[in-house]
Amino acid sequence: MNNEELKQTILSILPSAVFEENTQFLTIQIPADQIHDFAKKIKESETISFDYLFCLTGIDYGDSLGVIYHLRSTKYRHEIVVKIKTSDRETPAVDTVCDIYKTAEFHEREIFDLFGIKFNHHPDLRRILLDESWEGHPLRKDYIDEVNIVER
Amino acid sequence: MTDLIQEIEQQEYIINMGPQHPSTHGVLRLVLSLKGEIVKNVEPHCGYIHRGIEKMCEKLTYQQIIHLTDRLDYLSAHINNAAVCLLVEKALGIEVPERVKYIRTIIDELTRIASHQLWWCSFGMDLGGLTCFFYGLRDREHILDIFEETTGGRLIQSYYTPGGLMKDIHPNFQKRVKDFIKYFRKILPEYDQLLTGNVIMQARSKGIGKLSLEDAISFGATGPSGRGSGFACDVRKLHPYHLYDKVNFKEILYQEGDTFARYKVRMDEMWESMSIIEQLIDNIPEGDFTAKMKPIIKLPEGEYYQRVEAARGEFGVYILSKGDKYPYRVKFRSPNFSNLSILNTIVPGQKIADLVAIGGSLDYVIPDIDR
Amino acid sequence: MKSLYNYIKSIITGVWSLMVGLKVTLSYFVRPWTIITQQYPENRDTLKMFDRFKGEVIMPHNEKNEHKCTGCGICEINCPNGSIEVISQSILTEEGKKKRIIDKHIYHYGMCSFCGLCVKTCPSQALAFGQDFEQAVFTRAKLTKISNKEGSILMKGVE
Amino acid sequence: MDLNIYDFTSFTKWIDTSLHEMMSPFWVTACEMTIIGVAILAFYAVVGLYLVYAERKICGFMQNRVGPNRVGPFGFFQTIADLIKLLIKELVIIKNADKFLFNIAPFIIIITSFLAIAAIPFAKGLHAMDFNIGVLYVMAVSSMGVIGILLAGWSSNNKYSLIGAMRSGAQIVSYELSVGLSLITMVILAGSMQLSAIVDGQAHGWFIFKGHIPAFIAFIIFIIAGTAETNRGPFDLAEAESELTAGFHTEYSGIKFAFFFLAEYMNMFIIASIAATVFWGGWQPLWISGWDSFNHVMAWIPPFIWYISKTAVVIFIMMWFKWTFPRLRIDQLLTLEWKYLLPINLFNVLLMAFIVLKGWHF
Repeated sequence: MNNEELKQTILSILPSAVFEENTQFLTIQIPADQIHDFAKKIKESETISFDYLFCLTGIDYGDSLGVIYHLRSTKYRHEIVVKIKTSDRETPAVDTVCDIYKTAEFHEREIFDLFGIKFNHHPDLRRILLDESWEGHPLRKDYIDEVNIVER
Repeated sequence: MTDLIQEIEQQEYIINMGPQHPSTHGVLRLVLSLKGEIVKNVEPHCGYIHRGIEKMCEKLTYQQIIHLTDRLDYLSAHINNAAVCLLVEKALGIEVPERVKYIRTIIDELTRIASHQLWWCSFGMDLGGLTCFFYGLRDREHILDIFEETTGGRLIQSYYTPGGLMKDIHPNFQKRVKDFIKYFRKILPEYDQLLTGNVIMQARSKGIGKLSLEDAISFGATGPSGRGSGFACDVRKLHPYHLYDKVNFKEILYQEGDTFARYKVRMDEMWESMSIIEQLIDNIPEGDFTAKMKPIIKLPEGEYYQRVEAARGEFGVYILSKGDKYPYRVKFRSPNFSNLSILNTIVPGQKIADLVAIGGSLDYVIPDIDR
Repeated sequence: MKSLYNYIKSIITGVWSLMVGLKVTLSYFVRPWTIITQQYPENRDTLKMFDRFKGEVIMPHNEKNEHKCTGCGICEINCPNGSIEVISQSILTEEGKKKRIIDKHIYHYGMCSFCGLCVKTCPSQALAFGQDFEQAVFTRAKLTKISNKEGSILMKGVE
Repeated sequence: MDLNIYDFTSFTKWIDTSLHEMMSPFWVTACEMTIIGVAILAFYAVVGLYLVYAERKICGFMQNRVGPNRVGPFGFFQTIADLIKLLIKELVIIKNADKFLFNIAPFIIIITSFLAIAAIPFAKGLHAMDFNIGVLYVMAVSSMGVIGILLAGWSSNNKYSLIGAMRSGAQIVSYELSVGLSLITMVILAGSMQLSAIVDGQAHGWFIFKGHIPAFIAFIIFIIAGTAETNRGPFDLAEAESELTAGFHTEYSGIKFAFFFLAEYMNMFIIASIAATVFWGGWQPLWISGWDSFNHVMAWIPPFIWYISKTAVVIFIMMWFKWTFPRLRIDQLLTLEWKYLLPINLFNVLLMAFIVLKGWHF
């Protein structure tokens, strides 16, 4: 399935999806509260069947926080990138997809650890790389650590 | 009395395997709840050598990132470097010389063989056959010598650079590689005699730690761990980079999904890697060893993703550039991190000794998990 | 009967596979000349590292105690770990021009990760990799080295 | 046969009588015990140390490396240097450990391995005690070592140690059967349990040749089960360094650890000695019927050399096993015993009895 057909199929699943131009993969921006339903639909859909989440990235855009899902279909071998954004920097929360893609369990813990984005309904949301007593979320752009980060 | 027995039955016998333990291959901590010898639950605790490489990369230029990707999965250092280099080249639209592609393919495959050799010897050691360890390291030494002569380093080489290579290959390179292939083709059957055919080893690995195809895809278990379950995830076939679309090689797939299948995938991959090298080593074209690059690389604004097939699976780099000489966000999709998450699915119900064998067959490199 | 046949067969194949393994170890046991272990401290005189071996970053000096470093500081900029510090000073040359020359080229060996960017990017090829790997010291302070030798000057013809 | 030049019976008799002339019977006994104790202790130390050295050197060559080569020529004094290091190391006191049992466990292990040496005939007339139930005694004493392992694992207050000790318990209880049954096979052939009588019975042909098929099967089983009894690879589940770090002796340090270490090698030596004594004729030289001059040359080699070299061969085989095979899992270990070794062994005992009854042995 080429990107144009993929676009149409996705629009039929989620009409509010916004497509980005000039990107390596077909990139969609969707509202943060719809990610769980959307992921479930595109995985279970017979025609597109995105069953492999190969990269899950947290990102700090400065004014908002985002999560990027790189998805692939092992059956049809097409790929999309799904992006969600949340402007809440104090208590950001999105729905987990770890009941759909099991690999998300660890990757969401990592994003929670490094960006502080909470994933609702995650079975075991704890810090994974840093110590439990660590303060702050280091990969955020406004993170300050005067001891360990040496600016040059 | 029965109350007491019931109470004891309900208590969990919890053991910390690691962070200092011979078979976790580094500083990984596994919290096991046991019932006798049987593992009921395993919970990995990682992050003991988290160095914040993704954060550090945000303050480094693209050339400087290379020396950090070496330190992720140090056993497939060249392949990780290739991911960043390919990403930068793709973003800038640079076509690297043909010679570079040949050399990169050969060195990537040598890295894969060296990594699988180390995996083989440590897997043998996990099963208790210490002799494997020395045979594997002895043969890996030949590859490290080839690397040392050409790149100047043995483990952490930083040989690739965006646009090409640091230096041209050493004049002895081709001869040494051919000698090594000749030598290793003779030695590899010995590995089979010592360990693969061994009845104890087969009894300890067949049917142990079964990972179904659905789970492999859902967990994103790639590399030999995924291909042992029949998950066709070889990036070299799916998204060819370097010269992988021009050479003949098989994607090794086994359907069983157990420890032995993962073992066989790696053993067969060593043969495949050797055949890839043999196809290329005599045909390296003359030419430059690097494309013309500006001293300061600035990626155009945008998002880039590049994946390569590291020795342990799909290694991906995601870079968001805002047009500066530094990346805005770097994310490394490390194969081991995903492979680690399958542990709690395939281990419960197996014995402690099986956990060690499964851990050996998944072949963790802890710095790659912790980053 | 079939199960008894399988039972005996499993014993025989199992024992055979073990014998094959025993053959491998014994073959090495009786061939000690295949050992490739190097006797390190004894072979120091004959031990030669590869030319490209990255042991440390050095600044080669010729026999007249001249080096090629102009003190431009490009190595310092390119170093990802901050293991190079270039301290330069301005002097007046004989023609009365202001010129920057190097005072100290400080190399923090303990922080170096041997990425090779300093050697690669140096515009005057003043830096190179040394092959000395015996760098163990008792205090960390000794790991900080000064690359340019005492009283050395810039080589003629290098700008 | 002119074996008399190597007969130690008259020598020991002479010591006994001359001591009797000097002092009262009580002091004679005390004096003899001291002499034997010191002699065996010295033997123990030398054998223990050089078995460690031999193991490291053999495994080095099998693994295509040189092994110890720094202390002395070819690293000959390496183990002595190691012993000195272990002697001056700190004995770490474990918090919440059962102090008494923790301290006594290494001694139990080392004493049991010590006791077994007493019954082994090194040459004609050269053994501390000639029990008429020698085989039974050796088996009984050598299987007591598991008590030390269990105590060490239990009292260390360490979960790894406890698992290691429990594995060891299950393992030794099972494999004791195979050791016993394979020895019983040979006892049927020899018609005696007295070790000296067993050795004497092999003057014209070793039992492994005399008893042909069943004796050979019994020998194989004895080697396998004996390796398992000494907790050596591929049956080193009690230690299993890739699973349990060091198993039952995780918490031991310094000389207490050295005791475990030495005892392991001495147990190996004892198993090898029994194998050499029961199957390969102990100190008896090789004897082939009809080859008189050959037999004379063989008989000229001192019996102690025969004994030591036979033991060394068995020890080499056990080391060869350890450095080739991966470790078994605990359930496979028990399967091997109960589903393979034990039925074969029982069948073998019957076969041997039948052969002895019919007189089909040589």
